[in-house]
Amino acid sequence: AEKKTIAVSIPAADHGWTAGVVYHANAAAAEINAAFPDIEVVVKTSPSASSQVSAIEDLSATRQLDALVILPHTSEELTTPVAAIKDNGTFITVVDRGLSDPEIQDLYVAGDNIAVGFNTAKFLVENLGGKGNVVVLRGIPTVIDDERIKGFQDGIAGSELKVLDIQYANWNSDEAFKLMQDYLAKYPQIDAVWANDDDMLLGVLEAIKQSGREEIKYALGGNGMKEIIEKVMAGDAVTPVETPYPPSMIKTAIYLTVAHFTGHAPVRGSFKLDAPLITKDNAAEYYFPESPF
Amino acid sequence: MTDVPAAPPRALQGWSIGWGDVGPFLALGALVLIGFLINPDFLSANNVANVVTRSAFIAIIAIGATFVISSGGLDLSVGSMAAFITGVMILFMNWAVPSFGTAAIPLGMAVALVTGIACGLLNGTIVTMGRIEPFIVTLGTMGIFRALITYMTDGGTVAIDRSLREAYRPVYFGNVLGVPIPILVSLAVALVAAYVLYRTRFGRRCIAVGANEDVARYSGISVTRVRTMAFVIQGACVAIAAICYVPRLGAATPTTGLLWELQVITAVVIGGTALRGGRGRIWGTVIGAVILEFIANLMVLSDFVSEYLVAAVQGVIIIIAMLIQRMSKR
Amino acid sequence: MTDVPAAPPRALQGWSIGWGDVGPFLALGALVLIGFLINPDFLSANNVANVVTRSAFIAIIAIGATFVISSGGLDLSVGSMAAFITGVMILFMNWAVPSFGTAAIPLGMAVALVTGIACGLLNGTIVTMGRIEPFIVTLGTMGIFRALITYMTDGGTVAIDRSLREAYRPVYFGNVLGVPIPILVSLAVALVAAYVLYRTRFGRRCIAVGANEDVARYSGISVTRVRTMAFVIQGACVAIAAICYVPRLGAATPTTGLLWELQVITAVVIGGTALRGGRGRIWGTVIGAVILEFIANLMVLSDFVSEYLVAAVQGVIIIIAMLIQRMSKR
Amino acid sequence: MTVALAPSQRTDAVAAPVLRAERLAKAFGGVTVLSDVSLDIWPGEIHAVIGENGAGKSTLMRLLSGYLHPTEGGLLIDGAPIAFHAPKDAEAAGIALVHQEILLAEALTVTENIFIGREITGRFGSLDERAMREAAAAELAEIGCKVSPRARVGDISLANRQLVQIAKALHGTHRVVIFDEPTAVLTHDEVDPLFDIILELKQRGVAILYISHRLDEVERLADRVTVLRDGRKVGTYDAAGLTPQRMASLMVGREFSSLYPPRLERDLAEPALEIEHASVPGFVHDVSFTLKKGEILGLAGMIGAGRTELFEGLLGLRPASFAAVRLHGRPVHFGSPAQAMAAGFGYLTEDRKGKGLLLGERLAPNLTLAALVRVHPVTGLDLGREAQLLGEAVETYDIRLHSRDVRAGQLSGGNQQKLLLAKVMLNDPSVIVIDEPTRGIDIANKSQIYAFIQSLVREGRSCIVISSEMQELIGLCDRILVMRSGRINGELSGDAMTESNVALHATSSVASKETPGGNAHD
Ligand SMILES: Nc1ncnc2c1ncn2[C@@H]1O[C@H](COP(=O)(O)OP(=O)(O)OP(=O)(O)O)[C@@H](O)[C@H]1O
Ligand SMILES: Nc1ncnc2c1ncn2[C@@H]1O[C@H](COP(=O)(O)OP(=O)(O)OP(=O)(O)O)[C@@H](O)[C@H]1O
Ligand SMILES: [Mg+2]
Ligand SMILES: [Mg+2]
Repeated sequence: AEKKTIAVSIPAADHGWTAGVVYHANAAAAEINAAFPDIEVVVKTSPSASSQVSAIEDLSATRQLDALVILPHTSEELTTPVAAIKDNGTFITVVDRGLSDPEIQDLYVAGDNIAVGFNTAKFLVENLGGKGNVVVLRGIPTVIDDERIKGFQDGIAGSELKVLDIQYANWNSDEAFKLMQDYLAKYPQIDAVWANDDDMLLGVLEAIKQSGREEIKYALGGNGMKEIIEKVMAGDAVTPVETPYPPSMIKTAIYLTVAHFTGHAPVRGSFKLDAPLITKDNAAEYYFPESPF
Repeated sequence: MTDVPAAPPRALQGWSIGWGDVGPFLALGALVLIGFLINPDFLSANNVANVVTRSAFIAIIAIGATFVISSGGLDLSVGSMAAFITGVMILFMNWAVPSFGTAAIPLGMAVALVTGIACGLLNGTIVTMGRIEPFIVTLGTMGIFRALITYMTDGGTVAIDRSLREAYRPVYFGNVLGVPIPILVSLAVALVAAYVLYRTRFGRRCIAVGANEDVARYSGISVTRVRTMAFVIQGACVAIAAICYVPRLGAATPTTGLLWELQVITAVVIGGTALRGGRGRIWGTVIGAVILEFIANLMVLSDFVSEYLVAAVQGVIIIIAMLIQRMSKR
Repeated sequence: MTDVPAAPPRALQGWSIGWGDVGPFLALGALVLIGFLINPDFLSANNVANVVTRSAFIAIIAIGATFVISSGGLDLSVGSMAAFITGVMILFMNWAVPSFGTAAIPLGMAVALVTGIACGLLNGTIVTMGRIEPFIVTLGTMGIFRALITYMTDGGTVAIDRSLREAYRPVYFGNVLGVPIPILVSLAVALVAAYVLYRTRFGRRCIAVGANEDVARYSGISVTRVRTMAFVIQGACVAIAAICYVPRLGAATPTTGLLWELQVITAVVIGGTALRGGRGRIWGTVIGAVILEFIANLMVLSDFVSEYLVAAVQGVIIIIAMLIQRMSKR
Repeated sequence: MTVALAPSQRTDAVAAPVLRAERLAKAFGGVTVLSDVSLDIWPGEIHAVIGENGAGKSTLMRLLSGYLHPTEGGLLIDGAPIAFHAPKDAEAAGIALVHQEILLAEALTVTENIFIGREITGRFGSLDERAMREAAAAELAEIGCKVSPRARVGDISLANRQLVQIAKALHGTHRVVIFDEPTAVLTHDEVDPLFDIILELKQRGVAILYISHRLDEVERLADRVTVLRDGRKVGTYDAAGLTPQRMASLMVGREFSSLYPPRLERDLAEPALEIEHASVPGFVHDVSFTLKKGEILGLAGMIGAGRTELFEGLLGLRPASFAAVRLHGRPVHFGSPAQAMAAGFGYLTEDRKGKGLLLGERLAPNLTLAALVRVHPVTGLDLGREAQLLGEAVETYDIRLHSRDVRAGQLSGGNQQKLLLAKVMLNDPSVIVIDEPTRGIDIANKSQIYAFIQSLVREGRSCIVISSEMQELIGLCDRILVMRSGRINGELSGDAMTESNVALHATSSVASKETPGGNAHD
């Protein structure tokens, strides 16, 4: 049969989660290239939205793409260029961040950012008895970040949980460490911390450990980093739960795209991965020890 | 009347391409050749058009930076400024479209230009009046512009109104006689800039201020005014770049223009402008921007570089390009 | 034979704190005062200790940068270099721990130092041998170091072996007589650096090379050697900072050290070192690093700045700190 | 203002001085360097200002031309008080200054430098390069400067830079032109066209202020002479009755006798420095000579003769080839100035501002920069020792300063030169090449420097003096080599060392054999 080319365009590994994405994309590409001689998967990473636009332009300008699996840096900037590629008859799979125009995508695979925030908030409301002081660390100003924060705020609505402070720490563990130190200096009583990403949670935990403060009952993150899952498995008191936002969704998306070409029926539609609470009981399912994330 | 030995003829010196400075062109030539050997598609009309069109963005901003740098300044804020201007422009157009329809586009362009000039004026004024290193000032305003756009959009993104999208599209995607519009715009900007830098008093004074501030001051040049003006030109260039690229990006996001300042400065330096001032090369800058874009393109088109190492290979190529450029001078 | 009045005694000139340059101290004083007025917790022992400890990394790296900048160079690669060194060190220690136990830590430190020196040597050699603008060279190596660490860690995180973690922890979290170890280390580095810059031949030559390359050359100074050496010192300083840094979070990630170069250069300039070379201020640099960290801290401790505007306010404060610093000079 | 409009002043107008300084004083940071100086400058006069190094001449000139603002006192033009905020204001009032230090942008061309700030524009406001180039060429030709208007200033010799600077100052119409040591870097042949210009300006009724340490020039040109000493005016005298001797005495405030030390009579045999077949591409072609131990060897020539380049080549500062170089009989090859210094060879550059001193640094670091070992025991720099060395240098070389804490750039030009000399001598070289030793040095100090050079050779050192002042070579040297276009075009010694002989060999291609009294090798 004619050889099919599937291009995968993802952000460059610039923090833990995207590193996981790159890892899983490469793993999927290697597996598929070995298993399906008729399919070639090409993975390209881009450090910014505009370079991602350039990258997909370059890919489509120099070869016939049968499918494009894309995890867009930003929705708006990628919408028009992806639409242009779709016009050439390319099958479009969008992962994680939707494009501004959902008509473009043939297949959509995503986690649920709102649920990440919402489920975490619900856990805190229940376990803190409906009241307490929370500090929040947010990432880089983007849709993902906004959605998680929104989900969290929806989740605590109606309770007496009070968000003392909310600041950006750019999904960077260093900045999170500093920010947490400063929160600790500023607020004498903190009941829980939510860092909306596990990279940041690492910094938070270190700062709490250093301060020796005992009153903090929970420090939670999100995304399902293996170090944090390990804590959950071990029954850690401060980080007993985790919300998944697995970078492996890129692998899922690539496999689904391949299935569209190799299977007998077209694969189209929307797949929203749930973000259930990971607890001690189900943690093993979310644990990938060989992944870098 | 004079017994001055005749100077060797230096045809085409000045605002047409300066043949004395072939360095950047050589580097580009070498790069294109290597690219072609690696992947013949590299020179497909389509690919070349894409790459050059893309480079227009950095090229236009870098043309402005050529003024700032040759006058002895530096502007790190161009990336955030681009994001800020894009944001202001889109917010304005979206606000204006109910009343003005597609006339919102030219109005938005005017607003962008005014905003750019104001931003440049701010940078220039702080640098010259406060006598603070441009590095620090523009690092500060870089944070300021970025924060302002984040604030104005509530931490998120502003997308251009759907109804304007199609009308505005040709500014990036259209072409005249087959030449993409951004290329035409950047050529026009470069022509005007070359005229200003090489053929006007202001340009001459820009270089003089960068070459030796004391001499310029003692010769009655207002160093303050010239430096400030260079920053204003930079602001205007950023605005023009933003205007061209709104249709490509369709939105301003908090990550728009991130790290562009480094690309811009690299383009300027590869082009042969001296980072310490006193020497400006408009056409070199344009070529420098094209070189950078070709390098990035080559990374995508070639298959043997691990994606983790792309940045490393890019770094090596830039250094080599610089070496070629330097060597050609001796 | 002459009637020259004796030079006024300039006690403490040189490698102890230079009282001639109080600018950075004034700026710090003003900042601390404002901080205290906004939130008295600002001056709590705990907060001050935290902030100063945090500033130690940037301070140590910036001390190295003081040499590079005062000798007329610039190093943009320090952030990536820190990440790279951290990664190499952790990978090495994790590999060594089965055979050497906790002795892997001092071995790792030695490896880090050697790596840092090698990185500095690379930068210095390309700059001096290739005669390329340091800006471009170190922008290139910035990409190279970052890519290498990403490659070595598969784009992810390398965490230090659990068995070493506790043993290594005190290097960041420990203290001697109540003074946190990173503060002691940075003071030690500053003392040595001040001695080298103000009290040795090499230091003198560094400044001379930065002030006027020709004069230095005619005075029998090897400009190449001095410049290269400055980069090597920078590399060693980055390694020392990395050694202190590892226990803090126990891992190297692709975001380690991101944008530190800008902070480092800002600290150096706020400290009174001239960006164009020929003037270096070690203690000013240390204070500059502390100022930056205090500004960031103040942003969190104060309540009236929207989180979106933090960067803007920070930018404004840095510019104002610079103004205070400048003003005190006239 | 009101004074200027007073009727008595108006009727006097024709007879009023074009520029008048009234009780000018200037202090830098509390140190007064000029006080109570009043001066009248009349149209059509050449008014010389003389004084020792650091007497305040340049400071006075900068006050007159808007580069500095007086702490006290004021200026009047045509009897009307005026204040200059910037040099541009003085220029608008018709006052131009040719600086002592060269103030040009090296990265720009000659034409660009001349027209900075007053570019000629043509249609649509675009620069008229042609017009500027032609005007520059004409201006340069008039003062006898042969550089191309397109040359980069960084690429031309110091002397030519000085001429370009003069051309720049002379461009336009002026009522007062101030020359601050215009001839310090010029050779005699280049001085003549300059003097023609000065005399022509005088003819046109322009007032000239002229500063020089070459008192013969003053005697030749000046109508009146003002003498400054320690920042105060000693007096203004008619030039007619003044001999150089008398001027020198007025400057130093005591009787001044002889400039040159009595010639040493001794046998010179042992070679100190032997150079065989030296070539510096583009500058020096196949030059060989021997410097004897204890000898003072002069090197004469016009601008571009290649003297400086010969030694820059020897030091490894520019590409050069030598068949052999021997220092005290041992073959040497210097890859860098450091190696030369270590071998006991010292070179004092002619370009003190660009290559000699760190103008922004204090004096002590400048002094010890090339000889840091001397203040560097194992424990690191010994600042006390350094201060002591500076003290000794200030004594030995009579460096005039108000505080040892100033920056090198704040010293007067002549005192900078002395500091540079001290810097080179700190290395204790056994063979020393001094390129223009007395450039910008006053007459009293010149004689000190001559005596000093002689004391060097008396100690067994050997010395090459490169100088554009024939007088000084003749008065000081045992032997003179004359270079022309990169070749040695004559060797003079004994009675053959006369100005006319030196000039002859510097300008025309007489073969060295025919040189009267010259014996090429002995
Ligand atoms: N900017 C300055 N700051 C401090 N002192 C200064 C400054 N400029 C000049 N001086 C001092 O003023 C005095 C007079 O200097 P000036 O340059 O006028 O001397 P001069 O008569 O021109 O000497 P020379 O013959 O050596 O050129 C000197 O002692 C000098 O050190
Ligand atoms: N960097 C340079 N590039 C090109 N030409 C130069 C450069 N420096 C000097 N020249 C030219 O080289 C020639 C010799 O220079 P220079 O005048 O220094 O020689 P010199 O023999 O030392 O004369 P003097 O010492 O009397 O000034 C001159 O014609 C000068 O214009
Ligand atoms: Mg003077
Ligand atoms: Mg010379």
